[in-house]
Amino acid sequence: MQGEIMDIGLDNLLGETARIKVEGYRFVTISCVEINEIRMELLYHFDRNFQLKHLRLSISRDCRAPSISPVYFAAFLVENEIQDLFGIRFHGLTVDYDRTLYLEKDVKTAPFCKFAVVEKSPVCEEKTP
Amino acid sequence: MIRHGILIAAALIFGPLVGGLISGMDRILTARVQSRIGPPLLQPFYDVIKLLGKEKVVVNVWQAFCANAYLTAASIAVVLLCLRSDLLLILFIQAVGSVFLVVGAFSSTSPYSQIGAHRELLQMLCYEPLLILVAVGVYLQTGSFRIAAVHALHQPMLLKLPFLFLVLGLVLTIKLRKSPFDLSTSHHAHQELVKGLLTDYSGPLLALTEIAHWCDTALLLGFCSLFWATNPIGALLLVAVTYLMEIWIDNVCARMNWRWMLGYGWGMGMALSLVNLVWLYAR
Amino acid sequence: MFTMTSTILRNLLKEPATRRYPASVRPSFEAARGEIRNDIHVCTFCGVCAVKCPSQCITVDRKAADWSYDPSACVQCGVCAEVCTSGSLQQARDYRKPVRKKELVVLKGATTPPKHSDPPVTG
Amino acid sequence: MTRTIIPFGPQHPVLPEPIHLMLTLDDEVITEAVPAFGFVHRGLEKLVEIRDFHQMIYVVERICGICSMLHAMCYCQGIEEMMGIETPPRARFLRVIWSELHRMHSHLLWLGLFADSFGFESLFMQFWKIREKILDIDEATTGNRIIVSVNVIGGVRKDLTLEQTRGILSELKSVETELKRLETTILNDYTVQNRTVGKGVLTAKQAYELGLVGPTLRASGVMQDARMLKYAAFDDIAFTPVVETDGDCYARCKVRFREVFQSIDLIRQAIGKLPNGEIAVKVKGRPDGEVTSRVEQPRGEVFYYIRANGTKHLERLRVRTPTFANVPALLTMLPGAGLSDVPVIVLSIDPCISCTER
Repeated sequence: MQGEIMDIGLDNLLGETARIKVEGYRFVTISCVEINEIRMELLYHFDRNFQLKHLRLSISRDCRAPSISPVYFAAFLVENEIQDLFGIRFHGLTVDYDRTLYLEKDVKTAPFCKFAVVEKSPVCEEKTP
Repeated sequence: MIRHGILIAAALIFGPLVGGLISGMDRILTARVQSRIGPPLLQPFYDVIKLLGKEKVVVNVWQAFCANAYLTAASIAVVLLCLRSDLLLILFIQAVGSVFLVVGAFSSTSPYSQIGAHRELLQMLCYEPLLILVAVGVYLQTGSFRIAAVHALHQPMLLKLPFLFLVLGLVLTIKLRKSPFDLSTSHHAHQELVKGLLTDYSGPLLALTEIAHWCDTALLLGFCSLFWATNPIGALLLVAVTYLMEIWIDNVCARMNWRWMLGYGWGMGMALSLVNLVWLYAR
Repeated sequence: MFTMTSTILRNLLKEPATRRYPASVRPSFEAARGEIRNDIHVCTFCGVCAVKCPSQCITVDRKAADWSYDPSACVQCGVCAEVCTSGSLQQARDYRKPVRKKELVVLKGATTPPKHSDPPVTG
Repeated sequence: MTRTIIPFGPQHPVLPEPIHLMLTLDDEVITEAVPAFGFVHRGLEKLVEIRDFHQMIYVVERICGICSMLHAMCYCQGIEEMMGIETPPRARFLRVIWSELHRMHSHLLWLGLFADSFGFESLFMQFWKIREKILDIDEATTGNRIIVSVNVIGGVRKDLTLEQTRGILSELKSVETELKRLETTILNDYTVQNRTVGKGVLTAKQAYELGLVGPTLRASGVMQDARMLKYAAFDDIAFTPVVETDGDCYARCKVRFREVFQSIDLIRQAIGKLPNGEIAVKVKGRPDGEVTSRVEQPRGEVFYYIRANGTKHLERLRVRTPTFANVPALLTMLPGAGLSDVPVIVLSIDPCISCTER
């Protein structure tokens, strides 16, 4: 994959993102990949003059991730999308659709997950996996 | 008396008929200048017949009443024009009809309808004073507000009131809801307000407003024809040229906003009328 | 202002760009991707088309010599005709005519070797 | 008038596609705008689980009806990079030709819709009339008008004959003349300028920080165009991005209008340098690993993240379409604008909602 990849944890995600913003990177998007029944992977993509930089965050399915939308406003849309499709909850979202961006209000499942997951309330918060 | 009866009946039938046919021709010509074939000539009538056949959904009683009142006022205005009655009376009755249309839109709760009604009021505010000024010009020329006096002239009014005729053209553009003035509602719904003023009228009630609109068109074009009242062919030509200009304006302008309309309409309209009136008075 | 005038006058004098569609139809381009037709007498029921089809609108039953195709699910990509081993699948130039009901095109081939004297049946 | 709340869309005649905007108005001035989506979400990314990586080309093409060719191209380039496939030069040039034809018809479509958004119906018809010529070229050369399905992994499926390239060049000439005729109207007409100049202004800093892409970003004075990555045959073709500095709806219109001419130029260059040879190479094996791929679509940069695991089904396909990146701009531009400017501003980012929701 083009560009450098950095593995990060829940605790230094916001710090890294802020640093990347200061360096003049543009927010591209976040990709969510389902690894197995427990782990999910969030890939944050940034770009500066066509040089990509990726942050790789491994996260447990029932964890809440901090939202980077206070740093990059544009991230609110994709974070809401991940909330809807993969069921990972974000906290601190600037605009929170509460899983209604694509879904109806009463949907509890995450349609993009291969392993059928019904939404539960998150058990851990900002804990390094 | 019988003659009057026939005239009234003719006005009631031919007013909307002529308006509808003009609307059909308008649609064909507009299509042609846009490189399209366009609908058949009778399409407006097909549309209205279809609307009349639809289920009647009344948003509230007021609105139903208003649609009927609008049609009534518009027809009365056409009848009075055919009877060669008082110009001011005709204009006021026409204005009353438009007010009913606005009130009907205000009586519904849809925001599109509300904003459309608001804009329509602003449009009326813009064109009504201008219409009165044109009537004043006619009075200065003929010495009377009666249309019969216009017909008694030996020379076409256009020669003496050229600028006021332009003002009438401006009013016509607003009344016909042509670009750049299709603010409150437009013939197609590609507008920020969708159908604006007419959003909540539907089915047979919408058909009534459409027929009333044809009456309004016939009335205003009849008013235009007065400017060449000495010769029927001249009158016809004048109306045809005026309408062609309307189609032209419609197709070379973008839609503007109401601030621009007030500024431009008033500024331009008032200036042209005053120039003409002062000129008439000075002679 | 009024910069559009010359254009609209030109349009008025020229023929309209639109057609009265059902009455006048433009002939299809040579390369146009239209309806999928199967010459069932040539078809060997190998099933490659069914495997490659991205919208999975073709089903082939080898034993019963059945070839069925769902035109309303077809995306007209032409992959099936491209991969057809026997050359029985062809993509016609013309589009399929509109229909009132969705229906499957089911073609039944002979289980015996193809007879070339028969007129080809297309679907 | 007092505070009004207008539900703008999802089915609004001005909007080509369903997006819902909850507008709070204070006497025809917008104070707040909240967009809502989810009316055309199809979950196409999820289809990787049941369609193999060859079939996915036809799926990603259908993400968007207007930039379909570029979706497929981006996807194929990603897989080719992952599998280490070198595409033949002729295929790369052909990709440029078809992708620029796509940009042209997309921009012409947009120019028409944009004219319609400020009520200039006859101009709208003109642009769409010209667009029809491009669609005819597409149909004559590839077989389909919009979803051309020419890309395969390893190259392209269709070739251009000498006669066809001549046909394209002569059609482009007439398109160019007809467009030149409309230039004064779309760029210099008083009524058009009145509706577009100074509306929805975004500064270069704002636009960059919001992560905008494509003409929306370039109209604000940031020179960024994914074609500068020199994918396909862009390393052999002279290319400078079109940039405007005003950042308003007029500048966006100008960028797109000039890009149509730029595309004509790029197609001419590509046809002039079109090398002979194969149009596709055979693909063996299966993709493995992860890759990102970027292509400049008419609406801006599209970003693909592909992860594969050596089977015929990909593990994950993630698509970030340009409109998805441009939507946040609406939240910045709409507050403070008048109601009559809403269609103009919303269309100025060239929203493609099918793309956004996939």
